[in-house]
Amino acid sequence: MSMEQLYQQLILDHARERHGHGLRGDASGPGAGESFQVNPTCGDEVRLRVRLSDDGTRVADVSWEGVGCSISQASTSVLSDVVTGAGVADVESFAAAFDDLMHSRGAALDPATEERLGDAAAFAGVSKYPARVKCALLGWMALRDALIKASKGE
Amino acid sequence: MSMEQLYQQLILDHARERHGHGLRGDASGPGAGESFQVNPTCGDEVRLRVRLSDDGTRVADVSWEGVGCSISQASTSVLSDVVTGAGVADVESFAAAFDDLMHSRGAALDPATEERLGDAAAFAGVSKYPARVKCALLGWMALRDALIKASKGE
Amino acid sequence: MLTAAELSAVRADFPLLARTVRDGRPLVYLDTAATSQKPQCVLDAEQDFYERRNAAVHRGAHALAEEATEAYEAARAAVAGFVGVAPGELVWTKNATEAINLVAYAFSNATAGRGGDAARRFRLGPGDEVVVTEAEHHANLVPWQELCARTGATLRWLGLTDEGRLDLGTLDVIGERTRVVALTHASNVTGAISPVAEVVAAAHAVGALVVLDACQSVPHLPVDLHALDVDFAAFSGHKMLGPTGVGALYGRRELLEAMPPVLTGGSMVEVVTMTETTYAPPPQRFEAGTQMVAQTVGLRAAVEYLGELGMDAVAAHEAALAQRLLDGVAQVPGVRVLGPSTAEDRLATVAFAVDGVHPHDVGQLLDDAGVAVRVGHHCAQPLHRRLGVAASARASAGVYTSEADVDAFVEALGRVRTFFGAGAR
Amino acid sequence: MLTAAELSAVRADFPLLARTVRDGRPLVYLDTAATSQKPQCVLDAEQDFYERRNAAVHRGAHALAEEATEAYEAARAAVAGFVGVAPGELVWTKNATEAINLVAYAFSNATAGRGGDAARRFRLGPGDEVVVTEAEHHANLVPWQELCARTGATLRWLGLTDEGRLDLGTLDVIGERTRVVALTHASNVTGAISPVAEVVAAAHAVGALVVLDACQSVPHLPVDLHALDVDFAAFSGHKMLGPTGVGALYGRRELLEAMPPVLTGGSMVEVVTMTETTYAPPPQRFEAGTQMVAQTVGLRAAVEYLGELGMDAVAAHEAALAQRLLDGVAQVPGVRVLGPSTAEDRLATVAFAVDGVHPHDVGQLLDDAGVAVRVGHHCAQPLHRRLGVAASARASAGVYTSEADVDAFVEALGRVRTFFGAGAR
Ligand SMILES: Cc1ncc(COP(=O)(O)O)c(C=O)c1O
Ligand SMILES: Cc1ncc(COP(=O)(O)O)c(C=O)c1O
Repeated sequence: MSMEQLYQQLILDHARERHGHGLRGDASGPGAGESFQVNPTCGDEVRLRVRLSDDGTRVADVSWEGVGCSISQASTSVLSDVVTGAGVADVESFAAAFDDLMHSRGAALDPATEERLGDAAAFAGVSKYPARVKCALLGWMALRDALIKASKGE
Repeated sequence: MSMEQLYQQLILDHARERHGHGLRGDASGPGAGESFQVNPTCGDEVRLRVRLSDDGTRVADVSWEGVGCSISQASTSVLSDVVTGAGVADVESFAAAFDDLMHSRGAALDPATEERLGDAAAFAGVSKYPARVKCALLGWMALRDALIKASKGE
Repeated sequence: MLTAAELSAVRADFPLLARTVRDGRPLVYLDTAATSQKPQCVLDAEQDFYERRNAAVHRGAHALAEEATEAYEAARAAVAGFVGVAPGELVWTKNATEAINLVAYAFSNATAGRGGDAARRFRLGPGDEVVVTEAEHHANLVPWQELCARTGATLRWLGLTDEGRLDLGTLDVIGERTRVVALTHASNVTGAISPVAEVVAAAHAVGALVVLDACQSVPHLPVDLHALDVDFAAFSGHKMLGPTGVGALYGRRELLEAMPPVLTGGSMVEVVTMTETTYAPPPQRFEAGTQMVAQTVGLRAAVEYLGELGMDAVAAHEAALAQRLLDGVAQVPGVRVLGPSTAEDRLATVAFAVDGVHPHDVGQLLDDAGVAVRVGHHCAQPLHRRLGVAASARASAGVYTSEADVDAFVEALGRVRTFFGAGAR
Repeated sequence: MLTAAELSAVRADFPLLARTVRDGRPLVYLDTAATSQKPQCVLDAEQDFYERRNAAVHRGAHALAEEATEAYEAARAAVAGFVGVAPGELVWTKNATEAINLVAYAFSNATAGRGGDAARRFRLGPGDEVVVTEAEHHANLVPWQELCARTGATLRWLGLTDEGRLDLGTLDVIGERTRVVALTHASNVTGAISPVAEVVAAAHAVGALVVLDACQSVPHLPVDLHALDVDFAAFSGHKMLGPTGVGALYGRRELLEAMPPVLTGGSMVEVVTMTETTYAPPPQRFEAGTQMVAQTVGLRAAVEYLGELGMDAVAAHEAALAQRLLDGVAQVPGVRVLGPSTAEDRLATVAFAVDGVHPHDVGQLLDDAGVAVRVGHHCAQPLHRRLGVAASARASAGVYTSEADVDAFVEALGRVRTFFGAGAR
């Protein structure tokens, strides 16, 4: 696969703009959760916060901070777009679909999943590089962990 | 090499008769020394005592106790014959010659050394079996150690 | 059970078996309990790794590093599957000895406060007891002696019957104070297979953890560590047709997660500052530094080889050899078997004492006939002492051993006492 | 220095160098600091051992066991000779990480009272200090952090200059309380060779022991550990053309003799009872269980291979590559070298940061061109933090590296910032 296929323009753009970057809100307390994750290979880090809606069913806000490669930065940026305002159950199923994509080893996506993943489908090429899969998943790991904490915090 | 060459009749006889076997005298004190040695591979043990002459120049008595294979038993038995009554300096040079023999890997002895070693030359075949060299040297290691202790005890 | 044709195909896979020793005598290799020979496919797998995929694993992003990492983790999955556990429960070590020491040092480190509260259950102190058995290989005895010496815990042990079987009458040594029970699955001297279920039940009834020395079982019997319900288990690659330099520790996942690391260094950390370090999850937490990658790949080839033969077939083949060994030795006057005299619950590993002839001398005469057996205490001095001898000779079979091997051994053994004039006395 | 003909003969000895990666691109292997490739003679030596001499060492009396023991001890003598020490001063380990941990745990065990009075000088406690440097690989940092945590001793460190060299201005950290000084001979990131003599003098002046991490020096420079006058040293086989799964600890003989054992089990004992064990002399005391015998034989072939080339020639060849790497990288705009910018006292290991592009992305683009470099923190997080980055990319050469390899790397590196649009900003 060519580098242009791996590093799609959408990825390079998100890596530069980083939606949701810059922590805001509370790290803990009712409906709030924060998680810190490290990729031990390279030392890349992400710290991510979520705030749930009052009824606990939606993600009211996501913000994050981190250093990392373009894959990890872009992936967390796309995450921020996808997750903000979404229902918690939807977020979980989306995260699972993204996880599947990352472990597909470059197999073609079925059109429904591709449609479902939207911008996140741009990361399909990453699945061909096992060492980079962790990069793409770093933000998502932090999100899952933060959501658990946020719902426990209630 | 045939088993008959390795296990010469002299070795089989000494293994059965074991000259000097049965501890006597003191383990320590002026002119006395004792050493305990183990062959870690098989757990074979020897405990050997020496008593020096009053002037410290001769080995007045050697006695020992131990369990082990025919090579180690016979070698310590021959040691007892050779060493009892001999001058300490002679004993040391004899021990060195025996050590050389054991590390000769089956090379032929020069006639002078063969003459010098006497009965102990019967162990020549052992040098072809590196794992058995330790057996033949077990008593001699104990002797060297006991002699050091005996002369320090003065 | 292997047919004659299958066996000769198996033997052809092991290049070393074709060699001769001592002036051209065909080799009769009966020292498999010490270390096994290796089939060509194991050698090829290692060689292929070095020639095509060698790179640092879990550390690089380039193509070779990806392939090496895949080979390494696929080996882990294969070996874990072979003993019935999950890949994340299998830690690579250099041998079984290191695996057992790893557990013992995790206890020490937890006792020194490492691993924090999560590692609480690994803390030991005066009043706590560690239980072993009199049948243990030094590898499953000395690390526990040293652990007790470091922590103030007390070492106790289960006894043996005169046939060298675990004496279940001594099971009440396991009690409220017991924190760990370490026992062998099968003795490398007597060949006796331990009643693991009874010991596990007694240990778990008092909340003690069970450490199984599976060195001699995994190469010879179908072993499912989850079904045995042990907490930890150790085994070595070189005894199961694999390369030297690789072994494994199995640990129940939640135990590995709670354990502090032992060896520390690269590839097992998360964040390192000059003053503090956080650690990766298991199994990486216990795999410090560059691992024996090529050897794990070789060991994978070994378990695949065994898997193709089928461990039931391997065990049946060896059970027949055990019977033939016992029958053969029983025919030779003045020879006493150390261990069970029947082939039930027993490996094809037969240690024996020859009346009036030291084991070293026995071994020498057998060696002269091309028969390789082990002599000495086989790293089990207390067991020998219990059975009333300082040392023994031991013939041990493997999947490639033939009935002809056994017969050649028995024939040579028959000449030992005459040669040393022991029969006459 | 190697002639073109010599170098192409050398390259032909390494089967892996002939392979292609990523859709058929020729491999440019510049990750030797992580692990080296292996010449055919090393693979052959291992294979030959398994096919002809494989048996348990120091444990059997049969012909094979004799031959295996001889091969194992001859390997020890060869590797010891390669680094200028006596065979009895060289302990086999699975890697350098284990070697360093072995020393750290010997200190712990002595502190817990093991080894008795003879081991007195290895006891540590509050008030004692262990000194490392900011340049250390995690393998020579984390074990000392853990040792301090276990014993109550304090960890201190020597600082670095902005070029990543040891800052001798901080040498006064070594003082009356210092018991151990652990430092690397050459950094696996900056390539800087440490001023060992100065550190040894400072340490020995206060009676502290020096532990040298010789992982990156032994493969690339002539090293004489006795001449360096260090007390312990560690290195790994896989980095010096040898197999994975084998490394070594050098220890001054009288220190090894005084040290309590760390891993315990078979082959390192004298007398074992259920309650007590006495230990064999070094090096056996530190080699518990069945060792990586085939790998020691492979490592012997590796040092003989290096010895035939001559370590002076190897060092000269690599010095020329270091210069070419530095020159090449200096031509690429926006690239900053982490470490000395000149080739003096420096290995052909060049880590660098590319302005505006993360090392992972740098590595990916190079990999796409067939160039294998390492990206990440290279197991040296504190060093990276000191130099103001979280991670870096690193190109590292070995005896088989060619100028063409360096040129291919530099060419690909030149395309990185354009691709990621970093040049434009
Ligand atoms: C300087 C240095 N020290 C220690 C190590 C650890 O070596 P190993 O991983 O072989 O134990 C390495 C290599 O990873 C190194 O480069
Ligand atoms: C029963 C048993 N336990 C432990 C060991 C130790 O295994 P290793 O030497 O491979 O560490 C052995 C073999 O020597 C053994 O037979």
